[in-house]
Amino acid sequence: MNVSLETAIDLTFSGLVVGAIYGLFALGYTLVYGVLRLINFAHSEVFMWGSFAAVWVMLAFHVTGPTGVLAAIGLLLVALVVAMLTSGGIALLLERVAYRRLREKNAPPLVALISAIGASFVLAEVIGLRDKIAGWVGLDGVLAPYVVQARENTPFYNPLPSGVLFEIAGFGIRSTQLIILVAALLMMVGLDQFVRRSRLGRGVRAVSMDPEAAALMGVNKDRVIQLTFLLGGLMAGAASVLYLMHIPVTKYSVGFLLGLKAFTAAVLGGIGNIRGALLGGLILGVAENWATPFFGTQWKDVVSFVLLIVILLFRPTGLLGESLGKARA
Amino acid sequence: MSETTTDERSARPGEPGRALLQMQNVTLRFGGVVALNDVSFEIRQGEILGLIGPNGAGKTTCFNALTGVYQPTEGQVVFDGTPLGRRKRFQINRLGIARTFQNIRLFQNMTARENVLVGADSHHRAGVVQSLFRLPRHRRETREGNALADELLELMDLGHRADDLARNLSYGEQRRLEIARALATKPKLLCLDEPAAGFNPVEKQRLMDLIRRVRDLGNTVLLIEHDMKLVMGVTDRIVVLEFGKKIAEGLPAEIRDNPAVIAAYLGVDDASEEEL
Amino acid sequence: ACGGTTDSTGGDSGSTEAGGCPEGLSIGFVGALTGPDANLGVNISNGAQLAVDEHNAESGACQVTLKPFDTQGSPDQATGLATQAINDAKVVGIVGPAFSGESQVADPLFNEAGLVSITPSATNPTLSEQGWKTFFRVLGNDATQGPAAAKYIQDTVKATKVFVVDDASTYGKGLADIVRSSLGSAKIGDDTVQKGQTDFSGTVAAIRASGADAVFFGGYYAEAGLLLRQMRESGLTTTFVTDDGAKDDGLIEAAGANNAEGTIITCPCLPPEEAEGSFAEDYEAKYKTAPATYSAEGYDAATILLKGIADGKTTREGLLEWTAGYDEPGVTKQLKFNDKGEPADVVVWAYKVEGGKIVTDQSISAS
Amino acid sequence: MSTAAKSAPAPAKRSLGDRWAELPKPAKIVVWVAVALLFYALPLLNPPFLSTPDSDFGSVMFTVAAYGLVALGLNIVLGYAGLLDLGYVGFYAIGAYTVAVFGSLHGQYPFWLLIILAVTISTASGLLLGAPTLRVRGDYLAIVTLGFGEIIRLIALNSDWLNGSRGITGVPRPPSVSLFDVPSLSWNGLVATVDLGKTSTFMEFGLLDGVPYYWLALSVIILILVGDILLQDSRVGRAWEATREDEEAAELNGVPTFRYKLLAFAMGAFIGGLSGALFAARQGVVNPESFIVQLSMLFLAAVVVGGQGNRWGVLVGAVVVAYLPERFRGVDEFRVLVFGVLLLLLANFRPQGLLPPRRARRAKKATQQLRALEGQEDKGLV
Amino acid sequence: MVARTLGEDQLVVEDLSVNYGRIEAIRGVSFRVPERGIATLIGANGAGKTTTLKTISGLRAVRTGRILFEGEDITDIPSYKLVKRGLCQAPEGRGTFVGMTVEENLDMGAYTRADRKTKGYRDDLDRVFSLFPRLKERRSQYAGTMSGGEQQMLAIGRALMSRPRVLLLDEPSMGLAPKLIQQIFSIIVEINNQGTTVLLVEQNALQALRTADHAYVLETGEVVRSGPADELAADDSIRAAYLGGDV
Ligand SMILES: Nc1ncnc2c1ncn2[C@@H]1O[C@H](COP(=O)(O)OP(=O)(O)OP(=O)(O)O)[C@@H](O)[C@H]1O
Ligand SMILES: Nc1ncnc2c1ncn2[C@@H]1O[C@H](COP(=O)(O)OP(=O)(O)OP(=O)(O)O)[C@@H](O)[C@H]1O
Ligand SMILES: CC(C)C[C@H](N)C(=O)O
Ligand SMILES: [Mg+2]
Ligand SMILES: [Mg+2]
Repeated sequence: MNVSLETAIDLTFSGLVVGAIYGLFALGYTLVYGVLRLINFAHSEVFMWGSFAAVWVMLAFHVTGPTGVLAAIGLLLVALVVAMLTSGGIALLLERVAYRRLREKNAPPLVALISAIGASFVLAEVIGLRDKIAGWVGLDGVLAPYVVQARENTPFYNPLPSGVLFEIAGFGIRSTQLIILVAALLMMVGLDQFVRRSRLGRGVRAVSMDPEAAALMGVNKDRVIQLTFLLGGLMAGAASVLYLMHIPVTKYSVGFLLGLKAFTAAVLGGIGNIRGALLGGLILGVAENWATPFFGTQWKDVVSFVLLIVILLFRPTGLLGESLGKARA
Repeated sequence: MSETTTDERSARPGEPGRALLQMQNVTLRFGGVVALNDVSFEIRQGEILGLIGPNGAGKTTCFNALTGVYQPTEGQVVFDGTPLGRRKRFQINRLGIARTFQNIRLFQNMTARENVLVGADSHHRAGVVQSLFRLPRHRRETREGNALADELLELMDLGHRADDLARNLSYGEQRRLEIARALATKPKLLCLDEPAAGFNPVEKQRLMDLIRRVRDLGNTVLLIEHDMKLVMGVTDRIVVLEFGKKIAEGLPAEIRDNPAVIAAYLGVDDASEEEL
Repeated sequence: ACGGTTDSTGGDSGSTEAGGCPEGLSIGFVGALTGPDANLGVNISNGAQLAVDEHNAESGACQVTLKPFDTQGSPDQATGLATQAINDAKVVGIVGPAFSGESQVADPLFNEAGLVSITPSATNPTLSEQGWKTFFRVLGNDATQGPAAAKYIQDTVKATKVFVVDDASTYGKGLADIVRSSLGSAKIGDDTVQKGQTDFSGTVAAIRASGADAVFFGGYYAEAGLLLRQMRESGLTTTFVTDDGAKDDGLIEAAGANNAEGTIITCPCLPPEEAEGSFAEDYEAKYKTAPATYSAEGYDAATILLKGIADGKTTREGLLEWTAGYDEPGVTKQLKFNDKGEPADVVVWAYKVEGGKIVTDQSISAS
Repeated sequence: MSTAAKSAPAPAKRSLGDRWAELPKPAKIVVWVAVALLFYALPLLNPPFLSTPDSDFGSVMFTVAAYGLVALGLNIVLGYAGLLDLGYVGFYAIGAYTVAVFGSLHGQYPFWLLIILAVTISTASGLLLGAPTLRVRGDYLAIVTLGFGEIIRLIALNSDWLNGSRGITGVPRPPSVSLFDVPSLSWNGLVATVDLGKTSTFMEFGLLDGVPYYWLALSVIILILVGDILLQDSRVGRAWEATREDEEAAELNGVPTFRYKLLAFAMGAFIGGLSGALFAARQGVVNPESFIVQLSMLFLAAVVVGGQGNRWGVLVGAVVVAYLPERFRGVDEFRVLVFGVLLLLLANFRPQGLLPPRRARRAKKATQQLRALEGQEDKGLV
Repeated sequence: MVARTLGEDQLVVEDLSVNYGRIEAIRGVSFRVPERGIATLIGANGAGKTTTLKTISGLRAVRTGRILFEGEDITDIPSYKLVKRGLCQAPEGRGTFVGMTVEENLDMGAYTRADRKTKGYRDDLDRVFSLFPRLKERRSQYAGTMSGGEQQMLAIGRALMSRPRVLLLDEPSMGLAPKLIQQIFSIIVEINNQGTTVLLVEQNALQALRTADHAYVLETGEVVRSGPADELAADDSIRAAYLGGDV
């Protein structure tokens, strides 16, 4: 297939937009993996809760379509904050319920994965059954707009009118997309700086390498772990709002597929590495888009998994993964 | 256990026994760090060779080079007449080199006996089919393996702990189990990396006896150790490394008085040595 | 209790009771009641329920319940549920399965069990070609809808460059392939997306690159709505034509009313307001909303079975025989099947989104 | 290997395990046979409470058995060799599709040949996947295998040759040899009556009756179990465990770890493929949607919840994962929620698994002996 | 060697018992370390020395007994807080952060210090580097690839970076070459002279007894002997059991 310059820009740019969201979402996997060496399977639900928080903010403000630009920015900021707090809170809850006890009991690592899978089912089902649950407490009437059609797609009304900002080679860059891309990049750079500047980054690495020695150096292990969950959650919340600006529906199972992508992105970039998550996300987003004209959309996931496997064969710890100095013989 | 003949094992200090292993101009670099620099020495059949030197001198690296963990950057290791070349680690083990580790590395969740059996299995052949149908070879090897394991556990004073998980053994027991496991692979050359680390003098004494016993059973031993009493007491010859280079080689008494070794390694005023 | 161990599965022991009215008799509804495309299933089930209620209200009627088997639209679920329905000897007939994909896996089982299944909505043409004795459908299939859609695109929309997208489902891909071949050289681009997919950036870019003046989407409303929305939001104004699987308000909701405006929808279904008799009013009275896609067909399918029961055909065999020989007017059309179980009377309609609602546009003549 | 029992002073209360170990061999065999027969008879006995009220008990039992088989296979990969495989469903799918493709869509091969084809192809795919990827480190292997599972599903879903999302119908059933009818029990409260109306025909593989399929699957399980027991207690089993414990140390003690990992992978694939083939034969249809990632997670849950490394444990785990949701179909919409809560609880309160592997139990036993040696009393705790 | 004036008891352990599950690792251990003093715990493998140190550092839960640090009860205070208070341990088996460079490891030692990137910090770093030149030479090598003895140096250096008032050392001489062992013991004396209290656990009992003021002998979890270090060093039964006797 011949790809014109305009199409190339289109594929690349919209790939970057999605990829930035993957990257932001992937931070939660990467951060938690960085400290606990565990795949936080329930992170996808952390994201999902954030998306619902954002949807409900718009419902609460009776938004049903584009509003004025200023109002829209205000509304989106409120949604962003609420979604981030919700996701952050869920992430902390998750750490408390699904991980802490296992950590204290030194359980085998895979058990934490199962615990997380269980938590992920619960978190997803609570949203999927929110109509029933509201019914039990007799709030289904009051909450009606928030709980209708619990299993179906729930629309998000983006208050921001979208329009073409400028054109590159005939392809119109639209405001929403640009906002998503810039916001995601900014947040990731911010997090990266925070982790680098604060002691957190060092604490995280120390805990993951030798928790006991880390404690002896004055690292508060529980605090470090909570903080990583919290940060991952906040970023997932932010990612969920950006996602909704791009694809304005969510549902109880929205996290699963996206989580799979985000996790793939994290591994691609080198799990445990913040910049790796960003790089992995962007590469994945772009690669997926470019798969469409050549193979058809149905093969894009195959393309991304094959890409991942090939990269891992040549760089076994991902693109930016640290080649851990292993304990020696 | 008894593959070597009596005359082979009778090689005594200073006697030119047959060379079992030769390090030939081995150089090993890690980026800028030269861990081994043109090192050559040989280990003779039936002797206990001590390998000493300051921290970071390249002793463990030497072990790694001759067990296939690392490939020499230059030079080669010749074992029993065959250059090791790019052989895999398990192949080198099967050629007859076994080792223990500076940090204990047992199969923690297997019993002591199973640990030894894994070693014994290295010269067994029974595969899936043999095992599934309990064919004669499987049965014979199981019998022999268990007998060998019992013998070695007994030798290492671990008979009573045979069915305990490795991780439940005490530190000293774990060190000895590592030796038993290595011996089970029926090595021609046994390499021990600081086997006495963390032992108190009494335990060190017992370890010395053990090492002698192992040698007397026909094994050749390469020993890294920082405890001079142990090294001087048990080795037949000593090779000294410093900064990746061989700086001395000789009988224990010669090494003890070698000024270069004293300067680099033993220290001028070794009070504890005097006193003991 | 009653009937002792009539639990036998084939229905043979029940035949002795022909004419009687076994307690707990039911007909099953197999289709999505929850899940991404649930609206479609719910509409049908509502139609069938109305028929059941009306039947039960007749004096002296043999009481029948409508037993739901919620497939969530997934063929994978359908196998187990079909087996469950078959195992339940009280179930003497099936309305459904609603979707083509689930029909594909459930119908062979019904066929083996001799359990009659009348689908009010599954439109994949191959369904009637498998030699299943128990398969019936009360609407035209995609072998007529596909060419009709192509004709509408070329004659009415007057598009010459059409980009065809499908969702890889039995139904969506089946239909889209027919549209593709009917369009011939007017088809200038292709893509296949996946059910459950939400991000269509790649597809949108491909459509833009193709310079198409119309897009046909074969699939269900969940994906159709999102694809449409992303097309519009990226500035594409290409005419969007889609199918009965997308004929639901869910499409407008997912796409946004503005974005959906002007979308063309084809469907081998009768506009509910055209239904015979008081169906539309009765439906509205019961459910407080107007009948939607396939409600009337659901009503018709159930009615066939219920009339059989009223006639004393309370066994699976009896009902199967009854259905095969049925020939009476229903609310949507004259209900009569050929030997493959296809209806005699077939019309395809075009609908349009106008003012945030799906309104009837015109019927498309089959030829 | 009962030397431990000899040398240690007998603890005050002998555990069931100890007493079992002391039984003479013929007695053990009798018990084994009895237990096996009980399991064969289970769906006919239809025991109250155990039997599933909302779905056909025989069919449920078949599903449980299929999961049990899968769990045994995954246990070799994960429990013994320590390889985290998140794409195990891929092998299951390959087994199922092989039977469907060559038995219905593109061929009419006889059933038993299909089974052989299925395990051959799935084993080959295990080798093909493992050869390049088993060099990848632990956690990365997880995502690689996850990707593999997804790729298999996506190929099935999007390839016309495999009938795409339509799936394949008319998958051949095992050849029936209808010999005689076996009646089942019907319960009224706690009173059982023989129900002659509901019979299972001995080895008639029909559409409705799940019992013969269950018998077939159970027989396969028993075969695999025997193999599993023999293999684990052998050089091969030890090599797997050593590899899991410390790959480098194993290698330096003469274990060609890569070869053994590949072997474990291939055997896992073999069993997964076999289970998939049985599943396809039972369902009569295969569909890409039956092989979603979540199924891999369920398989994994079965192994971990049951007790990775313990074959009996993972079978129990399979029961938890496959049976409980069916047993409680009554709670319908809340099934997944309840299941999630259950996983959370099990993970948090039985982190070693329902039946921990012998290594954990052995450790406990050692602790007891130690205490006994120290002359302390053994309070509580079996 | 007891030329310094010892202060009040800075670290007091009273009747300490610790369990691993049901195994009692130590039973009723009591001892005290005065300010600016050096105390040593000696005993065979498994006697409970490491357990005692870990418990003081807050890594193990106490069954009975209490621990006082500068008069305050620190029994239930988690380890990360103790570092800030001036109690630091160089753990047995080194516990270096294998995936961090030498310099990052040293930096971890100063994790709780507020004065990073100041002169005081750099001075401390220089001091560690001058004590162990090898560390300076290899400042950007991954700790995990360092030799056993080099890692031991790193662990001690790292502990020094926290500027502890009380330093707990668990077998600091393990894996070190003879020359370096002497050096380590003189370093211990030196930092002690600079005012740091030291609690030393050693297999190398003779050296330990020579360095310390006071010694406690642990046997299967209990203190069986205690007294001034030089007295114990001269005691025949101690010599026989722990110093290698008459070899
Ligand atoms: N993978 C590696 N990368 C970089 N440097 C390395 C690596 N492995 C070893 N070295 C360096 O090579 C040198 C030799 O190390 P080796 O472990 O052989 O010392 P050693 O003689 O065993 O010392 P010790 O007595 O302390 O155990 C050390 O300086 C070490 O830091
Ligand atoms: N994690 C653990 N789990 C169970 N028991 C343990 C654990 N750690 C230590 N023990 C036991 O506690 C006792 C004391 O061990 P500890 O490590 O304190 O001894 P130590 O005096 O430091 O010995 P070493 O000289 O070998 O370092 C020993 O019996 C040991 O087996
Ligand atoms: C309910 C309908 C939209 C179903 C669709 N016609 C199908 O064949 O699957
Ligand atoms: Mg070394
Ligand atoms: Mg210790």
